[in-house]
Amino acid sequence: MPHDAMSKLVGDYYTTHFSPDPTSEGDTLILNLGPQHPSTHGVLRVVVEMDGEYIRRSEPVLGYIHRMHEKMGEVKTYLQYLPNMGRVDYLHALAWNWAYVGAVEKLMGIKVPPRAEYIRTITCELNRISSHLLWWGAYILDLGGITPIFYAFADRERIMDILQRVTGARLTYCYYRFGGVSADIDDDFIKETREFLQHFKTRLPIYHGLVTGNVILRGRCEDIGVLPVEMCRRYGATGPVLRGSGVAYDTRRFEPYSVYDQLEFDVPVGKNGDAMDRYDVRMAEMVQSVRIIEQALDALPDGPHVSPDLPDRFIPDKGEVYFAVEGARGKIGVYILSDGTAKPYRLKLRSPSFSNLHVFAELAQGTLLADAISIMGSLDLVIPEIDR
Amino acid sequence: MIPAMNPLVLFHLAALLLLALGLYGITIRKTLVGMLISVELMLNGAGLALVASARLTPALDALGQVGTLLVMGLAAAEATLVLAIILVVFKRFGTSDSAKISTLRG
Amino acid sequence: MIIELLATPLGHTVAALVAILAFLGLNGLVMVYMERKVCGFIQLRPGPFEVGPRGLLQPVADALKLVGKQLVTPQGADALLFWLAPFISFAPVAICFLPIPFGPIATGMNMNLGLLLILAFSGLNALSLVLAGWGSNNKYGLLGAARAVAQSVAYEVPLLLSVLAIAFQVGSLNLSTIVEGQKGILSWNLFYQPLAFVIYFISATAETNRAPFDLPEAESELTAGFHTEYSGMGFGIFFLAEYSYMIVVCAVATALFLGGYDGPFAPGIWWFLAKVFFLVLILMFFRWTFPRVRFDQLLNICWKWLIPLGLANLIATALVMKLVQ
Amino acid sequence: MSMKTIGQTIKSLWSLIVGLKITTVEFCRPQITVHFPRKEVTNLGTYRGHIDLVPLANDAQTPRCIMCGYCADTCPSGCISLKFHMTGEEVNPEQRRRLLLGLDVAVPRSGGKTPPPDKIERVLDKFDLNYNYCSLCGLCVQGCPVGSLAFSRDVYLVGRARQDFEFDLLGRLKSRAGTNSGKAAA
Amino acid sequence: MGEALQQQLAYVGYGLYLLLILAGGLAAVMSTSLVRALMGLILTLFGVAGMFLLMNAPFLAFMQILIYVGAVSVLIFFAIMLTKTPEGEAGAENMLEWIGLRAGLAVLAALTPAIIMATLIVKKAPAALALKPEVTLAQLGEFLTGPFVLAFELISVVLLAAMAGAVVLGFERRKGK
Repeated sequence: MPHDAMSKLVGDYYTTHFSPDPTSEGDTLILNLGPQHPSTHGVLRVVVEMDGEYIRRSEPVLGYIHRMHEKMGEVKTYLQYLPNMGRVDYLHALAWNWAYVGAVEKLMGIKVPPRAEYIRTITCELNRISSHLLWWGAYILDLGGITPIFYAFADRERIMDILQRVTGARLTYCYYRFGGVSADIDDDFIKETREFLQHFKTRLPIYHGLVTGNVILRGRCEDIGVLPVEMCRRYGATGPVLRGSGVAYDTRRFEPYSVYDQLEFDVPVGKNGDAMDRYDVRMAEMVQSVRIIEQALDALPDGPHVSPDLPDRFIPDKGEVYFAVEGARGKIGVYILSDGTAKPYRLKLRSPSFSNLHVFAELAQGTLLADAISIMGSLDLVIPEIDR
Repeated sequence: MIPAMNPLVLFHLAALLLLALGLYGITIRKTLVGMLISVELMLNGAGLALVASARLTPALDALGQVGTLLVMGLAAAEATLVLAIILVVFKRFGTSDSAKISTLRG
Repeated sequence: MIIELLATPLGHTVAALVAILAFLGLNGLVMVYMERKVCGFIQLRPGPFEVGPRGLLQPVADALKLVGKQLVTPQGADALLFWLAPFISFAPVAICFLPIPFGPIATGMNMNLGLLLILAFSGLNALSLVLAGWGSNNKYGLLGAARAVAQSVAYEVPLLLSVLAIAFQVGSLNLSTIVEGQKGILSWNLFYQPLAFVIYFISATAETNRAPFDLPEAESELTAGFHTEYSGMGFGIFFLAEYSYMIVVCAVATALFLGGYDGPFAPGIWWFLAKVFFLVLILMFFRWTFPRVRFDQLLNICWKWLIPLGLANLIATALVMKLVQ
Repeated sequence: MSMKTIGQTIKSLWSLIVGLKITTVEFCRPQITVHFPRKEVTNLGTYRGHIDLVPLANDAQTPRCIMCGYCADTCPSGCISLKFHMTGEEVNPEQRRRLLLGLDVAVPRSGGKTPPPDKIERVLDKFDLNYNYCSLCGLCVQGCPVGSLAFSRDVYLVGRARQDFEFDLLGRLKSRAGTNSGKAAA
Repeated sequence: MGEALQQQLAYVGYGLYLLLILAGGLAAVMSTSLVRALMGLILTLFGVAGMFLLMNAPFLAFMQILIYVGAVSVLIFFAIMLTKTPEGEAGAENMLEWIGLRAGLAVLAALTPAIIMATLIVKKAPAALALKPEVTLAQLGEFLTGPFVLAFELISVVLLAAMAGAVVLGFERRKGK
């Protein structure tokens, strides 16, 4: 059979150079998960060495969707680069918008009117809910439950309707501008948002009943992929992955930007750092997002939605700046080095999925294939964000 | 049809065919699994002969059938055990070729 | 002449086989439509609705598409085994229908060992999955095949145990006799052997490779497991066999536990079909509600729960039968 | 087997029944799909299609565009290209250069106030959009000093070739004006 | 349906099953691919099951399919999969050099007893009785729990021992890593 023939057939660099485990005794199977695999969400490829159903070693292979976002930043003006931000992590596009806009504002000392800050908070949190909803559906899909993703999409659709009202887009938003946002929100927006929040609060118990309490799901998540804090630190994991391990680190709370220090919200944390904890943290974060949006809607001030005294051209002085926000997947950082021209000299994006992904190789070691899929899903990876 | 070819003879000849095939197989096969398959063939021949004898001669009918049932049970047990042995042999020698796993070779 | 021929056992069996094949084809279409509509409604969407009135012709269109597709044999595959597998999966299922009493007289072959025949031939399903996985020269297929073997071998045991409990109680392996013993809803075996029913139903879900026990084809882990490489009708026949198999296990459950064709007003065959499709509906709800279990959990459920419970149930049944005697 | 295990087992079995209950309820709820050709979604008003030129209030044939080139410069993917020529007499080479560079022309966010025209007029010859590359960021629409650009609302735009998405916006404006006037006449 | 017709049908059935046995058996011992050999074995098993049916012993026929086809052959498949012996396992290249000696010996080994016994069977065959009525399950059960209880229990013990042995050996394999 197959085995000998197959080992001759594979000729790809990563498979042939995937050095076998020195302790393995030769009856292992090199398996390519991806780049076309139902559970690698897009084009991630993981080469795994399997012993029966157990994973000996695994190695993520990146680069299948590399689009040179960072290099593009060096050849475009500050304003021209803005639409790229919606495409790095298309699920939480507004957070990336915010990270970049915030960095440029910090670099150029642009003041943002308070109304714009609140609008940003509301829309960004709405986007966070939609991102978590998609993760929720996709994760259960990875675990074999097909129905939840349809419920998640039904609710996501409403969020997208709301955001489309002001941003004009449904997925890759380019809404924030230097010094504000591109369009003001109106009463209809506020009404719809409030209606959605009410609706969403009735949906959450259904989600928990259908999925969270389900004994099969708990069996698939509990004690799977236990991620110690020390390992998070080593790999630089952030966001729900880190918080699931019990570290209450949230950029919104510990390096507050915008109006987050005026809003009340909790930072949910897990205990053991297993997949279930990461799951719980994300589910709790959606509730916190609802809280934040409600407070922001109540406190929404009047005023301009974009700073009235903006320079004509966005050409910062020499200098460098780093600005970080909390995305759905973790800490999003934008570093800009300016040489005083209209284009950045260097632009660096810190994407949380990149750090979170690399936890996978170590976590998956020695687990069953099905567990590895569960672990990968619980990390909530967005592949284009990994390959900036 | 020659007169001796009564049903009993026919069934016994079929059983004999199985036995011969099994013998041939066990001699010519070089892997343990192949030998196991040949042994199963022979066991089947035995079962067939037993049942035929029980059904078509004055012998006790149930006896033959029960005997065959027991043979089947034995076959299952034997297959389980041989499977385990093959696994261990394969683990130790990296092959299940009977010629290569002889450590008594000079 | 034809009537005479039909009256002979052999003629009757042949006629029944033809009828069964026709029923299987039709049933495949109905079940595909049903499954897609059920999952559509659960997921707040309409399901198929474009082809024909209310999408009724969608399965026909699907079938035509499958028939029309090119049959691809993967490179390095054992073509004989590869194409043998779908038929090994389908043929035994057709035979399994023979002893099922659809109605008082609508039985393909009224035989004393009917239950045993069904159990014997349904065991062949595992073989076909293994062959498919092995023959397709695909690592995912191979993993799926390995899972299929372990799963069906393990779950055959509790299935047999629960069925044996009923056989003990009735003292027969003839499905018609078992059904005849259940007249009136209160005498259904479901109420005497609820534990056996639960064990049977869970094992049957696993034996038919339905979610949440669809590990051999777990699409999020093994892409499609044993039938990863099958195209066109190769896949179609597997599909048909799976759906027919669902009918078989539900029909056996109906005959064993739910009184078979017993029911007031309508002719028995309608009652039988209604009960069978109700069970099928439950299976579908399982599939669209639950996540998939993991492999070791699957085996744990079997060895730690179903088999001990099944054994206990069997022993209890035997004791009660002895005492009643 | 302790009571605790049994209790847990019953609890976990109950969780499965809860799940089935939820799916059954959802099974009976009305579907939320919008069948496209039969029904349409209601929020198309906020849809943003490709950009279109906005005409002057008093002349439907002429765009508001002052040919400053801001949109073409800002566009991240460079999908806007425009051409114009100048009429009028008293244009010295220096003025011409400044005009071509757009130095005297309205600056963004100055409310579209143009500097004194110096007795020359600029006429837009061509305003092309290559929609294939457009990412609909809206920077051009927002940046336009005179509000000469707006998003179209055509949700059902389809095409079979690249050329189908290379728009001559000026031509579109003219034909729109034509049909409008035709409608008005009718 | 006349007695004669049934008789003829029985012969046709016998021929068919014999063909199955022959074809399957040949495949089982000759095929170079072990999986195909297993398929041959399964074909043979079906042929034998058919012969049981001809002898009006349906219980045995179904048990044959249930145990042999459903369990034993799947186990053998498992062995093939785990030992990863691809086609040509019978040593296709080896077989060529051995073909004269080895195959000849094998044929001899098979034919000698076959010829002797075939002569015995044909020459000394007792007259076959008419087929006796089907043995009921109850009779079989009484037999197993009555005079054969020891054999029955022994088989149980053997099965249990085999299972335990397999588990122990399997664990040794795991530990060996």
